[in-house]
Amino acid sequence: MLYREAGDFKTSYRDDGQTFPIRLDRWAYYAALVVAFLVVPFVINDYWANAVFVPFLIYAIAALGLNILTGYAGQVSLGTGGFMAVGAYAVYKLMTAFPEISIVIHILLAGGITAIVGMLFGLPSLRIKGFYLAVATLAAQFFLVWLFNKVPWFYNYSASGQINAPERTILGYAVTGPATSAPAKYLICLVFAFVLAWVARNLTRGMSGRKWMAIRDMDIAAEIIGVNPLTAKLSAFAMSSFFVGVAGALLFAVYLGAAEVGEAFGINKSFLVLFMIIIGGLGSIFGSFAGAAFMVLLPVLLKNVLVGGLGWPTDLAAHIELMIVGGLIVFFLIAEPHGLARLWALTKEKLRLWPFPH
Amino acid sequence: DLIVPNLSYRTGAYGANGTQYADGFNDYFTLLNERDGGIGGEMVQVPECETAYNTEKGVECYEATKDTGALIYNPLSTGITYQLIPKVSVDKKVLYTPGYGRTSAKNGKVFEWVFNAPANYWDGASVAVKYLLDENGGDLNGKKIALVYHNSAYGKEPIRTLQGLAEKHGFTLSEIPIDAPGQEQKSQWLQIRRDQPDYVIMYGWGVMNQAAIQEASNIRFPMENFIGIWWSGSEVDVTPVGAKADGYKALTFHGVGMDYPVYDDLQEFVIEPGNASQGGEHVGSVLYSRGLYAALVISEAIRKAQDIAGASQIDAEQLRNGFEQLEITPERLTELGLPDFGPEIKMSCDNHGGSGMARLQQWDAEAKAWNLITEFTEPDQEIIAPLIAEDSEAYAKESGITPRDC
Amino acid sequence: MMDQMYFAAEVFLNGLMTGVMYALVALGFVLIFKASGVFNYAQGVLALFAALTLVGIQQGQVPFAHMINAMFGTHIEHFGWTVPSVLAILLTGAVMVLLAFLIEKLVLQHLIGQAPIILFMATIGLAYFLEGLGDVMWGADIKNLDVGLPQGISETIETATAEWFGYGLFIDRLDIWATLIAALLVAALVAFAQYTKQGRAMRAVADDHQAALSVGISLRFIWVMVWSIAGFVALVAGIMWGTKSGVQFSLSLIALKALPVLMLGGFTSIPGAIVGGLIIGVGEKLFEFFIGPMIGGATENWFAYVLALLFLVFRPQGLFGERIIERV
Amino acid sequence: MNRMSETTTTADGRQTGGVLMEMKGIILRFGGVEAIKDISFDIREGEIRAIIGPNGAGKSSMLNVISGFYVPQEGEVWFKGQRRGPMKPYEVARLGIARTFQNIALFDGMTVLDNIMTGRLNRMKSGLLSQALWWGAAEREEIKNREHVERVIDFLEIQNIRKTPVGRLPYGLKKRVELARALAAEPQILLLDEPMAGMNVEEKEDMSRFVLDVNDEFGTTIALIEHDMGVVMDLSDRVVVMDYGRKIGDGTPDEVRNNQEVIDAYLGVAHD
Amino acid sequence: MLDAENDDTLLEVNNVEVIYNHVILVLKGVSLSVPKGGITALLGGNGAGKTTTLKAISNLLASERGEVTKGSILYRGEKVAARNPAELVTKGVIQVMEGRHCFEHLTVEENLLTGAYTRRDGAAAIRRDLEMVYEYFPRLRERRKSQAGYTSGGEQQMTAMGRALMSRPEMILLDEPSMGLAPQLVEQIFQIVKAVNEGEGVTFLLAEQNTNVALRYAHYGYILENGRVVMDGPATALCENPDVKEFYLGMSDEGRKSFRDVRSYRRRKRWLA
Ligand SMILES: Nc1ncnc2c1ncn2[C@@H]1O[C@H](COP(=O)(O)OP(=O)(O)OP(=O)(O)O)[C@@H](O)[C@H]1O
Ligand SMILES: Nc1ncnc2c1ncn2[C@@H]1O[C@H](COP(=O)(O)OP(=O)(O)OP(=O)(O)O)[C@@H](O)[C@H]1O
Ligand SMILES: [Mg+2]
Ligand SMILES: [Mg+2]
Repeated sequence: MLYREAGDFKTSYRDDGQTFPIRLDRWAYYAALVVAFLVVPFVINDYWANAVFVPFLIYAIAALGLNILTGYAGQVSLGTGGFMAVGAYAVYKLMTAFPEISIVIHILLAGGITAIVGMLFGLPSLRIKGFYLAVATLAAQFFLVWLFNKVPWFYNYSASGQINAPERTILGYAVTGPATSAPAKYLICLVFAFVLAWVARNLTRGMSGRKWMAIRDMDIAAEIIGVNPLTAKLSAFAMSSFFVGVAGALLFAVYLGAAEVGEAFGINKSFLVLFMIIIGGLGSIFGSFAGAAFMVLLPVLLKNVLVGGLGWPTDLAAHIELMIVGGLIVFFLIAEPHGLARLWALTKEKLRLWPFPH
Repeated sequence: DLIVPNLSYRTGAYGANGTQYADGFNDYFTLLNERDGGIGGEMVQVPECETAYNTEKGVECYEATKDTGALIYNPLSTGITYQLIPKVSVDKKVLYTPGYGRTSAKNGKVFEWVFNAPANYWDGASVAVKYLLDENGGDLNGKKIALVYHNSAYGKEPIRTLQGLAEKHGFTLSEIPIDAPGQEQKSQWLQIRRDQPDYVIMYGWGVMNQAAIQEASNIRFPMENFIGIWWSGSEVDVTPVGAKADGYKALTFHGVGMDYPVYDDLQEFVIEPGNASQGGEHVGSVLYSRGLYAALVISEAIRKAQDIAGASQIDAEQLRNGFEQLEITPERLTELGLPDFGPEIKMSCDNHGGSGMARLQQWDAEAKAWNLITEFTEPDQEIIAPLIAEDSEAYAKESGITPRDC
Repeated sequence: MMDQMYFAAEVFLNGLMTGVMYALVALGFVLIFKASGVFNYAQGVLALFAALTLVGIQQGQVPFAHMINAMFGTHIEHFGWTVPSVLAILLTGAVMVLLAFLIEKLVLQHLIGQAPIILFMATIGLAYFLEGLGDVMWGADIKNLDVGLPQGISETIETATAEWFGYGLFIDRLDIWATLIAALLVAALVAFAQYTKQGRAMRAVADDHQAALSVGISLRFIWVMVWSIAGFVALVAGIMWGTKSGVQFSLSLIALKALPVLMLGGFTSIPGAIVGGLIIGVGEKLFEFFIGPMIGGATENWFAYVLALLFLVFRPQGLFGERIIERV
Repeated sequence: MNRMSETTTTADGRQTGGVLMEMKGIILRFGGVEAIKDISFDIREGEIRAIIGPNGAGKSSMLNVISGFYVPQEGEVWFKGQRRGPMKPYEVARLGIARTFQNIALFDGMTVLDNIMTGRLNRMKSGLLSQALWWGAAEREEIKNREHVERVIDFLEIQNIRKTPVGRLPYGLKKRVELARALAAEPQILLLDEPMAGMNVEEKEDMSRFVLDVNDEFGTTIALIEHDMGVVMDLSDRVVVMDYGRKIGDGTPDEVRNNQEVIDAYLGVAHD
Repeated sequence: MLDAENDDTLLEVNNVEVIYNHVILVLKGVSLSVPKGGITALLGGNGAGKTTTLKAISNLLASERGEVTKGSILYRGEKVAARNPAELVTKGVIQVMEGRHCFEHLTVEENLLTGAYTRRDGAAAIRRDLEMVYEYFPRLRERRKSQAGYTSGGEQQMTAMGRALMSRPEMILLDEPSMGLAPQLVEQIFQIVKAVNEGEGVTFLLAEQNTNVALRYAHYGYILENGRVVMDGPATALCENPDVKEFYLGMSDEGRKSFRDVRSYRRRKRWLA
């Protein structure tokens, strides 16, 4: 009787709409929050922050964003890298143009700007569907990268086209720039990730989420029962891009500190984030986090095992790492095409039935 | 022990190039360890970490190694360098980026922890133009020079220098960017075929180099008039093109080939006992030599630091002092078994970039060898110095750094 | 004025030929998409893998030499023989068939009936795997590929055109070969898909896996067959591109140049791949040549995509793609 | 417009209202195929109007024309005495026209509850921002609509599958969920495309009961396509018969049943 | 009728259990046997497990993440689990799937031709059978050049049926053949089934909701509820059974009731919990 919903009755629709209807889940969630906010910041060091936690949180935000678009609204996008670049360059321009305004506002504005750009590139989705759309979003990816590379205004005319994040503080603590401490970096990303996950959850459990999913599952039927495809798709693009833009802003300002568009926001980024949501689970908030964790941790882990543990030459390790990552992706897809989130749900379903097999 | 991490890349689009460099870097330290028992009695450890030329992996490598007592980083990537510049000033690590990275880091007043001797991108551009001036009896008026560049931070570096030089010497400059990876350059080379520039200067990396040299030969552009920066001048760039690459020129800031006494030692202490990095496949190649040269400069700086500190075990701050007072004279090079291998280096608190001297080499396709064709040449500091001052000041302002007094 | 015209003509012709080179890669995509609805992202890596294998066999490299050396401290590299090109190509073809078989057995078979995006993802996983495998097997250094295809300016054409127009046109001999081979391939593949029983079965499989199974079409056979053909097409593309710019990692990135071609021609149309390739090739070259210099150049990466996008807005299934069936 | 206010007495003595919807001279072509050839008929307020005909006659296409998914090449659709201009399907839905589909068109990835909730989408107005924040207006609205949906769920007796993803449901239940989704919209006209296909008699009886109750209780006008003649004849007030895109009969079940052309084209034998 | 132990049993399903997704138990021990040359009907309400049973037989469950966890299915004494679906077709078992599953992008005629994929008896024979199918379904002849995706529901059903006939099977598994067909056609389809059964000796196992028609044409029937066989017997006997009459044929003692007169929802009586 460890994991049961029996006896866990809901007496109001409000309770029924809860995010974690099962008590045990709820407790686990609160426990995770306590650890994330009150324990980790005190023990984190530079390595853990920079190699694991900060990228994990930032990518989780990007994955949430892409999941809204792809997982919920069914519009496959390979332009994530380009949209992250929009966020990064927007925050850079804002930071350097209005140094006195809080960085938090800049990051949110950067998200907003990305949302507008995202909507613009989302327009073709009204005509173009499926893989055609996916490939079409690559147009956004390549065009945006080219634009930021080409127009010197975006990088404040620096000689090499690189952008550098100047130091900005919140409550006196540096959150960008070289002097940022590991806990500060971690906390700002955590707060953004937490709030945005909550927003994503709200959006997807309400009517906008249903409209998105309806469009995803059967767009024609959705339109016939009253979903306006224009607003549904564009709102998905806007919301998704907002998240992705915030992630891009954080990636540049908080995590990397300096960036060059082709390198930091190239097409590989787009694929990476897509991987995260598919491995994690399309249309799942938890999946976005799980996928981000998987894709951030796996290479680090493999590298440590292969090079650190087994002492293989780095190049061999790197090649084998590629093979293992590729193999694992395939393996997970075969084991559960709906991702880690579904795997987790199934495990719980089995637990619920335990000890009976069915 | 002294810890000198090797942030290398042996995979991905630039893996073929990165591998050779990393091998040279490793082997030189192995040589010092095996032959001399390290530097000043301290063994050198060179933990390697794969970056795949990717900034995020580079950062991860940096973070993974920095708390193990690492002294110095040499990531062989302009992107990663930009990433690390702000970090090293906080973590107090030395960043050494010979021939790449941020050019204005030459200004030691602003970039306390970064060194890029003996030469940087702008020096390279200037030396190339100087060479062309020499070829043309000191006059480039009315000549047309095309710059074919990797469309990234790295490739864009020489543009301003060349623009300045164009103004000064009266040649016209056309800029032709090529997006990574750059296998397909037909339209760019058709443009060159149409415009018929007198010379082409190239700032490329990876497959872009070969493709460009191939296309140049396709349109029968005279190879003698085609000059690459040092990152466009290794064997892997020319061999795929075969005989038609004969005569192609490239800059370099170190010697080539294996005609140096140090190779006897390498043979004896490293290669034969089977200690060579990854089987010693690339010994003696251009990029191998460059990795070796970087290791040499670092080891000399360590020696200097040990001298100053009076101890064999040093920290990064002491190493920085070592770098700032580093002097590598031709005599010293000869002592090290590498006579005339690199230019004389003399650094100071405000000059972290050395003299900027470089020379030219030319490819002999039949012999499959690079031959040096000029002596070390000084760049035109008149053009470069103000640019460096301007760019480093802009950085200082943007990042709120107060330049040191030197 | 006249000169401008000749330049334009030259760029146009070269654009056409580059387009053919793109189309060679795109063809592989089309085949697999047509036969299984799988958007095979690994096609580029397949080309790389094929080219690596070809060079490896040709030069008598020991596969996995580096790994073996690292593990056992040995120093093996080469068998010490070289294999003639034709034989090497045949052997590589066999390797590609084997690969197709393994892919079906280990991957596709377990993903029957899954959503297209899942299959797409699986092919990306596959791409990673093959990329790593290629490196481990044959090493990551740059290799020369030479199967005797000529390269460089075609002097016959140059002198002839110089005589006729007073301006010698530049045409690469490799491109001429590529065009010939591509024409042959396309003709053969079109005939296959349209007029044979297996071709029809292949299209049936693309529509509905379950139904195909239920009428007795062996997905397994169709897939192995199609992946083998795609592997062969990849080999051809790999030979062409490898001859052009060496065999190394970047070869796999030409997949990115093939995508807009696909999109424009239609994912399901073999002639579409060629026509799309030609349009993209010419479009991007002309744009880079005439407009590029005005806006800073390096437009080719995005221009192809934007061009394809514009086409799609008018024809969402590409020029020759099958109509997207929208019914309730 | 006088026909608007007209009331008629049906065969079994129930009252139906004036003309709610009228199709005039509809012609629909697909390339060369003429799927609907100049058809006119009307639907009165509160009636159950059946459309029958052999396979491929153009029945579903007619529903698609009504929902605005197919745009006829010629002809007019009148709704509540007004000519309907060119409209997108979602705009039509807003007029109060809901429907079910012949090849079930549920949203497979969503739960039964969410599917039915989508039926309410035109009645939920809170914007993206307030939904993002959830607490307050958005939650209140959600709960209010949820209550309505729960009534529909009760009505159709599908309480126990509320949280099941619809993809897993057997065919018959899917049909019921689809009906629930349409009902949740509280439509004025309900278009049902073969709601009872693939059901056994018992289930058909249940389904018939639902249809009748909706019609009785909420006064919803119903247009029904069905191949089960028993169901059609028993439930409908008036029947349109189509064949090859033409209208070959229109009238009460009894009239239709005895129409020789209908018997030849569709019924085969005179139906009991 | 023929009894199960008889040598003429073509298909035998023994105590089969099917689980979807590792957790959803759908068939809870179903046994049935299909005699050679007969028409056997599988009846039962929505979700009873008819489709699942048929898919288990033709080995199509794997692609739906379902699996047979218990029991065995023997076709001519040979385990079907060991054969892939394509091989089963070659051996003569073909399924017409529920919900038609036509190849949308192929034309109607191409759809029919894919049915002959496994045949080796030459183009002429295939042509002949194509004609035969067109004879059975004249409507298809008219639409032969249309993409199947654009044909009406009924036309797709005919295409699917025709496609199965094209493989010259020994046994056809028909999943709800009458669904969505006009009454005249329903009758016609069953007549075709009967004709094919009698003329060509093809064995049929059909899942049907339209109990009335099914029992008129079938020889033997199984009634499935909730993943279990709750009743079986010769068709004639089933027709007489009062429960069957009430629940599946909609007849009460007074004969068929009007659908309008069903005043209360029926609470379904269950044989088993
Ligand atoms: N892919 C699947 N995943 C999970 N559950 C499934 C799946 N397919 C069917 N089921 C479940 O199996 C049960 C039996 O379904 P099945 O389709 O076999 O019924 P049926 O008798 O054919 O019903 P109908 O007459 O409605 O077609 C149903 O409860 C259904 O929910
Ligand atoms: N989008 C379309 N494109 C081309 N033809 C179409 C399209 N939609 C329908 N048709 C054709 O129009 C005719 C009428 O189709 P419709 O679906 O309306 O028939 P139906 O009366 O509903 O038949 P059924 O009872 O079989 O469902 C059919 O012949 C069909 O092939
Ligand atoms: Mg219909
Ligand atoms: Mg069924």
